[in-house]
Amino acid sequence: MRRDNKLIFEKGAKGRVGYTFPDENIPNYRLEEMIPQEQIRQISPELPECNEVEVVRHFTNLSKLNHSIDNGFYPLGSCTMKYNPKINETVAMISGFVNLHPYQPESTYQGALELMYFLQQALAEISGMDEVTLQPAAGAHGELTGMSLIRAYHDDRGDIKRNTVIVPDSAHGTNPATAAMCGYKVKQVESDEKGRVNLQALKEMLNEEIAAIMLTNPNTLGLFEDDILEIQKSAHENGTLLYYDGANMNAIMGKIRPGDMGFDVLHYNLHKTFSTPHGMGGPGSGAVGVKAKLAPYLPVPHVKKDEELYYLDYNIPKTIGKIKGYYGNFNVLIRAAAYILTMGADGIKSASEIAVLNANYLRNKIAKKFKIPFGTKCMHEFVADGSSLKKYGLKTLDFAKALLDYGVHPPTVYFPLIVHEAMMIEPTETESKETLDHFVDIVEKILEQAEKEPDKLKKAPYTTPVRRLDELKANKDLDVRYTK
Amino acid sequence: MRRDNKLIFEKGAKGRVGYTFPDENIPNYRLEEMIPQEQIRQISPELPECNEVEVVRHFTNLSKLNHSIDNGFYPLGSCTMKYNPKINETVAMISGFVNLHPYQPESTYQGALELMYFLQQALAEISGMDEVTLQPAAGAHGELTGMSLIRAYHDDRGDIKRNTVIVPDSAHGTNPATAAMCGYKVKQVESDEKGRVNLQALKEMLNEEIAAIMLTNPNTLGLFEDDILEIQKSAHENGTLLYYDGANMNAIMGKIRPGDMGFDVLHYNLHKTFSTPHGMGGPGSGAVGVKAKLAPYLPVPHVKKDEELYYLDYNIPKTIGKIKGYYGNFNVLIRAAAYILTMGADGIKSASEIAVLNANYLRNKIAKKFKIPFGTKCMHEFVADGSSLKKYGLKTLDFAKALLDYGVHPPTVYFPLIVHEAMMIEPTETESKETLDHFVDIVEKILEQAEKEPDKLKKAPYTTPVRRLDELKANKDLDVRYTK
Amino acid sequence: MPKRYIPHTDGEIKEMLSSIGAKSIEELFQELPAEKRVSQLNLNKGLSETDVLRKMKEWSQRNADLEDYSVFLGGGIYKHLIPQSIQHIVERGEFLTAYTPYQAEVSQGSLQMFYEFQTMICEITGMDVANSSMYDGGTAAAEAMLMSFNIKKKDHYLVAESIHPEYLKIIQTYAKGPEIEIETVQYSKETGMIDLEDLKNKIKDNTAGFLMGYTNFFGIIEDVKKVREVTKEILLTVSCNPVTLGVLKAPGDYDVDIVTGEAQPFGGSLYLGGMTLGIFATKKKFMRKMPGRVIGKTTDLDGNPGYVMVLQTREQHIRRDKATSNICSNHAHNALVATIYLSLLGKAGLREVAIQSLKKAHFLAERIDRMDRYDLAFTGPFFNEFTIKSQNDPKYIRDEMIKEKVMGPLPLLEVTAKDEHEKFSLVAVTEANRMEEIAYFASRLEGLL
Amino acid sequence: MPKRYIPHTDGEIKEMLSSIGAKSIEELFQELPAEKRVSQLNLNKGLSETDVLRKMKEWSQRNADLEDYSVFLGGGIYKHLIPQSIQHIVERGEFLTAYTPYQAEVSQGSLQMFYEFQTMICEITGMDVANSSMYDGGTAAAEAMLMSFNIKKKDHYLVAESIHPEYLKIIQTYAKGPEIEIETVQYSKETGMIDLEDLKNKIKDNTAGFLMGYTNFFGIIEDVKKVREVTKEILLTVSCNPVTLGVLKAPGDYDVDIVTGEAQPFGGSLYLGGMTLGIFATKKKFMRKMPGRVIGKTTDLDGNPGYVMVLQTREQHIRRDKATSNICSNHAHNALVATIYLSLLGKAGLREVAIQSLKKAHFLAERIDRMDRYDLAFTGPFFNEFTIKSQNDPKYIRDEMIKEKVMGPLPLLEVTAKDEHEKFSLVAVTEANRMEEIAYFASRLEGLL
Ligand SMILES: Cc1ncc(COP(=O)(O)O)c(C=O)c1O
Ligand SMILES: Cc1ncc(COP(=O)(O)O)c(C=O)c1O
Repeated sequence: MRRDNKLIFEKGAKGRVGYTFPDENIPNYRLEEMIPQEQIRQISPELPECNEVEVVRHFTNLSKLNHSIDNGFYPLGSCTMKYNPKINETVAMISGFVNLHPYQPESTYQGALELMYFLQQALAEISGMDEVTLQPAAGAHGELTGMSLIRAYHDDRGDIKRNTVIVPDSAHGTNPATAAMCGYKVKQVESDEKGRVNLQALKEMLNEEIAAIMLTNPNTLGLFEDDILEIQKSAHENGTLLYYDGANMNAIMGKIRPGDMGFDVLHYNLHKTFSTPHGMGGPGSGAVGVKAKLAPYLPVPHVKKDEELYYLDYNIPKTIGKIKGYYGNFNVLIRAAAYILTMGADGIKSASEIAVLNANYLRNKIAKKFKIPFGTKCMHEFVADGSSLKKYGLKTLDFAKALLDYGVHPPTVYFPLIVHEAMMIEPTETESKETLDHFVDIVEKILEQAEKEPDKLKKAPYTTPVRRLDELKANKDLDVRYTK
Repeated sequence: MRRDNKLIFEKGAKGRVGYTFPDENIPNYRLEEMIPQEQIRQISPELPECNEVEVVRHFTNLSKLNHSIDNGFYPLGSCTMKYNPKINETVAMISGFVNLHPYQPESTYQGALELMYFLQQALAEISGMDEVTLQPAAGAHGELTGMSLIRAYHDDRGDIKRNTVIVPDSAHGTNPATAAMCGYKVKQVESDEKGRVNLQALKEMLNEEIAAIMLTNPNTLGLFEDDILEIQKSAHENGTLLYYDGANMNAIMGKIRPGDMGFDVLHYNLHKTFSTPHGMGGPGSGAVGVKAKLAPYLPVPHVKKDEELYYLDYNIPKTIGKIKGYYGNFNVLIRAAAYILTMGADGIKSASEIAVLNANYLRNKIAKKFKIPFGTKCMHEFVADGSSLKKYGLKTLDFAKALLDYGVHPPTVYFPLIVHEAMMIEPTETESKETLDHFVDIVEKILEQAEKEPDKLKKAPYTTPVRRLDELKANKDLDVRYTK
Repeated sequence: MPKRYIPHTDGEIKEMLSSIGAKSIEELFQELPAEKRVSQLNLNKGLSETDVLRKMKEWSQRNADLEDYSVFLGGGIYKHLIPQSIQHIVERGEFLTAYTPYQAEVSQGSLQMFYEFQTMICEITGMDVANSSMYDGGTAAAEAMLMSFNIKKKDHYLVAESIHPEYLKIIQTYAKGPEIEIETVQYSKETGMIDLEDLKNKIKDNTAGFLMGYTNFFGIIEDVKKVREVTKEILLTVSCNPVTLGVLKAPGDYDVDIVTGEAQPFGGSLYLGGMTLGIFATKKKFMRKMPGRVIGKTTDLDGNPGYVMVLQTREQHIRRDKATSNICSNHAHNALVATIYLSLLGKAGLREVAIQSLKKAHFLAERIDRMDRYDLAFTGPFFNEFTIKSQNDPKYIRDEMIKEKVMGPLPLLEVTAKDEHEKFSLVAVTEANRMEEIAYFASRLEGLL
Repeated sequence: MPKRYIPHTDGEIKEMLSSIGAKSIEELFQELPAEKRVSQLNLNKGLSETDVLRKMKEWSQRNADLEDYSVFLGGGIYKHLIPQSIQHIVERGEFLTAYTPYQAEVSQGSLQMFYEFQTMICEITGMDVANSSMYDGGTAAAEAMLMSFNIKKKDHYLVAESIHPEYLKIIQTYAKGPEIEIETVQYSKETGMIDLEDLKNKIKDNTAGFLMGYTNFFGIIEDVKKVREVTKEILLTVSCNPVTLGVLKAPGDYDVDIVTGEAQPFGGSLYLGGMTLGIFATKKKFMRKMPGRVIGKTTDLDGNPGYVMVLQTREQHIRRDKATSNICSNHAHNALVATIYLSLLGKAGLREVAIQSLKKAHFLAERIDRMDRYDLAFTGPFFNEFTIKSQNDPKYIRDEMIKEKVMGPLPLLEVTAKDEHEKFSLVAVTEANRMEEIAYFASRLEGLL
């Protein structure tokens, strides 16, 4: 069917609206009586003029152009695109959660506070940390919070020489970006031939300037940093704190806890591990967990319990301050709490077990098609090297685009940077064996096609709502807003 | 993207489920202790074995194969495919409406009864009838109810010779089918050259055997039966009752009332005129309105008000009995009530006015492309004659299928039967002028194509989820259920 | 004019009128007889969204929301556990705002789903073919009666007195037009089961068929085998609560001719009995006599599989007064709900619902039967609903229970209007009743005066 | 194992293990140090859907649901009327369960929507470019501060003391790492507006910029023109409640450099302040210094229009420690809500919301000002929120109001923690406050001791 390419601004007609307000007797003040004449807007913003059916159709039809978990497989590595249970949507719409104002007195939302308290406790238990704050809005924001805590800790101890943070070369971009935002210099430690942090190199880098090491374990290659205990020992002996990027927590829940591995602070991605929907990019939640030694610096307010009453504790003298308005993305927190209630201790553990099982199963099959640079097993994800496509004149990008024609979302591509032509594949535990087998079939088909008609693949996809898009042009002739 | 053609039965795997029940200590009776051994089922029905994500994906993806009002224009004549407001969905999901059992005492659902009472009153007012029952499940079911009332009326008066019902040749199939179901012989009255009931012919058919005349006004050609007052006079003088098929009420609300035109009984289609969603074919509601003389025969129970209390009246001695279990499609009634509350007296009237305006606007444009057999104006819909396509070797069906490639649902085709190659077009009031103009453009394009490449059109559609389907084969090699 | 639903601006209206060549909208209504025109409807003023919500909330708050009650009411409509995902899927506009799949090429979502639904109903009932839905259990039963009449061309029809009383009344209404004589067959006051002797005696030369409940209205599991033995010459229709067929032998196994039923328990909400789903299944040989829409599989021009409506020549839009039924719109969306429900629960789930309901009902029945002031009213085997006889007034029991946020049992008299049921109450139990609710119900019952 | 989310049957697990060549799942975790393994998490047992719903309902019922209250609380989060259709669209799986549009060809729904959102934000703020969302108004302001620092390479930054106190605290947190000195600029105790003299005096050579509210936290409409005049050498950021821009002159008209704001009022629900939407807009020349994701229009291989993420070289995944910000996930779904809201309300609607809120607030303020025991705290012009000074204790007022199902006003001290605000309350009014609520509020206030 012909696609309607129109923007919402190109629809509707002058004078149309899609709402009705109550019919009321509102005092008939003139604007000039209320606000200074010169501050009255003369030209109204050019917003759409549509009625309800036009708006519903526009966005319904737009939605159909998206691939999503509800449509099919989405093995986007590092993003843990697991199924987002529908009951979580139901509970997030309960009026007694939706209609709460952040400044109504605490006594009038004890239930909401208890939910948050429950979530803090559960997250702390899962990660082996002592305290949790639910305020950060996303993973990167959790990193910012965590790194600010580390800075506060060192500063508080007068340990002010520490101006550098070490991140592995395989780290996610938010890690170095966050460290820099917190005013740290960033030093990169290389990976060894096993795809792990080069322990020796790391040890040599450690000195009195190193404030922290940011790691994720398993790392972004999906490999468990098996030197972790030694890393933590060296770090701690050096007065360096260990930060855990919880993006990969889906690999280890119920099996091992970052806190027990010696991490001092971590962020969770509730929108990954705890199944809250990604919503095209957010909102998520980057809750942060800390060991007791960092608790004195937690952002305010912190949800606490005092006998029977829950309350927001602002009395944290050494707090890093506030990191976000109010108390975190509450609508995300509700969903995460529902997920934990549903899964329970055993379910949480199963999730990680099956996530790892799925990844290894797929790894094993994909390894017959692509080089997988490191190791023979993996945790919850693995990274393949698409360089072999070069012999057909193709790249990982072409391969990814070809997948689109099969209704599958491609893996994360070109990350981590240490693998050439990287394809980072994370199936998650909610995908069935058939889905994985089907994916392998597709990979085979595409590889056959790559051999036979590589030129065709260079122009994939063919059957998506649009064909391959010109990013160069987009960046050259920047057009970032509509004008009539 | 490749479409996944699998049935839900072909998905999943042995042992999978998509639900969890509470963990309870349920007494461990053996089946044989509870039911006779020989009545225990030995082979479980072959139902799917899927988990939640598979089911969500299956049905989400199925839904995308449908055209619906939320996707675009749907000018399916006689069906009044107007926009279904979203707020009606919200209110239909209010727990205090959803969770009511039909056998809980009336005192515990006074609000629901008041809603129904409100709806009865409003519908009676809109149609000019004295009483309304909300029980019938659909239009045809309303007809059955209405015709049963007519039968009861005549019988009660001992007027038992009346064994025949007159319907126009343009009538909807449910009219004669219903009359037959009620044990009546059906006589067809022809239409005159103006597309109206042939008054003379009708008068000649009237005799003491004629129980009723079933009409819709405007009729299925979208033309107002302008002899209606004379028809009613003749009918009533003959002791014949007049039935009004309310499928076309969207043409006349707030302008003229069937009751005032002399109709004795009618059904409403709440799923047409009152905007409740069609749900792929139902549930709808075919509420029935009657003049006082037919009220003694209404089905039980009937919602009544007694001082402050609402109640279900079962004490209707001459009732035709029950027509459906319990009290009608309550979830549909809620939506219709919300619609009437929203529209109010003026809005209801505007709906009809604009519906008629849209139809005439479109009629005027389409008349330049196709023959429109009767009249020069229309009410809420009109019927075009596709015979002119014959010169290209094409039929109305081909034209309809071609529309699908433009994302528009075709009109009702081959009905009413009195127009050759009929295309019955009902735009409804919720469609904008642009939509109508766009439709006209499409019609022009297809006609151009019909001239240039008629063979291509014979095989339309090309871009729908499936191509033209083989109905002959479907009816020959009947396959109406899946078997492994 | 509620502008959020009607897009037309004044300017557009003018433009359109001039395109038509009319001076005013009023002109378009000229043919309407002036003397009968209505000037102003006596209705409410149009309300904003907020005010509609407010009004609706007000109404809803004057209802006892059974979400907050233990429910032991049944009688054809049952409270089961409903997986939450269903609601989120069925609300999709493509399901909600499409109509009957007249244009198959853009209705494959609906059509494939109906085909799946038909398959599930066939599987569950053990029959050859099923249609894609009827209004409800009662009208489905009435259509079965008409179908029997049409097949046999005989105008006497038997109905078990133990069928749902509302179904019987609907059948009687439907029988009036075609002048079919409806006669009821007694049940044994002891077992609650069909009196086979009475049935045998009432079968006459002009008897077209017999309709029975399985289970019946008292919750009793009828002996279909024996009934079939004495009804060989006539058409046997079984009206069922399909949930029970998760454990009970399929009617098809007894060679019955038609199966109808109320499938609200398949994921449907209570809605005051207003979210019903009639099912209808029969033998292949009767397929062309079946009412309602049927979907069949075929192929498209490219040879790909697809689905269309079949056997339309039975239907009113083609066959008109010779149609098998006048049904047009059906309960399609409720069929979608059931299809998703059965997909989620699946093979194991349907069985579990049935078994849990069964066990919990039997647990409660046993406890009640042991009480001094209460007895089971019948000795026949029952499924998840049973009738008790009390010394006190069933209405009193019901009203006392409501005070405890317990809804039910049902005073039988209120539905059957039979004096002999004055002291009878109907108790329904499903998997949705928690064990602690059941225990509480029992102890409250025991404590009542 | 919660089977409804994890599809694997035992058989499949075995098959998969054998395909991998592992004996058990445990074997896959061998590399985890044994001495640190956790044996059993101390968490709840997994719950059924029913039990999850029950628990959640229980929690929700221990909250005062503001759906049933008149709300006069603001302070950055406002209760507005929300068209019902929004919820039905945004819950569609394709919007809810997609992620960042990394693969543009299957993300055109998201991408086109973001492009529309960016356009709307540009239109409303009067700026050249906007990104596709930030977390909230506070973090957006903090990012503006960092951006000013990065552009100007100066480490002194001024913030109006009258800004939202929480925003100030967030800015201070964000300033610690890069060691930016945050200094506040006083407001006039009389007008509630920025003290221009103080501002002038505090601008130093190393001052990068100044951040102000428009309106400010007290509800006062600042005189941006005058501020701009004295801040010509530094970067001026205006943090706004974008609803006010339906009537107030766009910040772009004052030539400000950056506009940030909290767009929860654009269709967002209250959610305890947890459904926020940060907006961020700037001048074209600063575009490459802007944080966050930006969508641009382009064409595909066939020449058809399409949308992609642009300017990614600013972002962390490419630029790493040199990125303009570390932001990755943003508040995309809340941007969808706002985009639909603004589409439904449109040009006329946004203006109407602003005007109604304005008028109702002024009506109430006038009434209160006439009361003996209450005065407006400031003389500056205000929009839909204003500060009153009472003789009685603001907390007492608030608590008394709650008894009447009225939530608000806000005791200012609770948020600013400034003693001078001990008798101050912040009153917010929007179009959602019905005239009768407003009258009731006024009369209750007057009646309080
Ligand atoms: C390893 C890793 N760290 C951090 C992040 C940042 O998380 P967020 O996008 O929620 O800010 C991501 C997510 O993309 C990630 O994959
Ligand atoms: C004119 C007319 N009458 C009756 C009906 C029957 O209504 P329903 O499908 O609700 O039974 C229809 C609907 O298709 C119709 O168009």
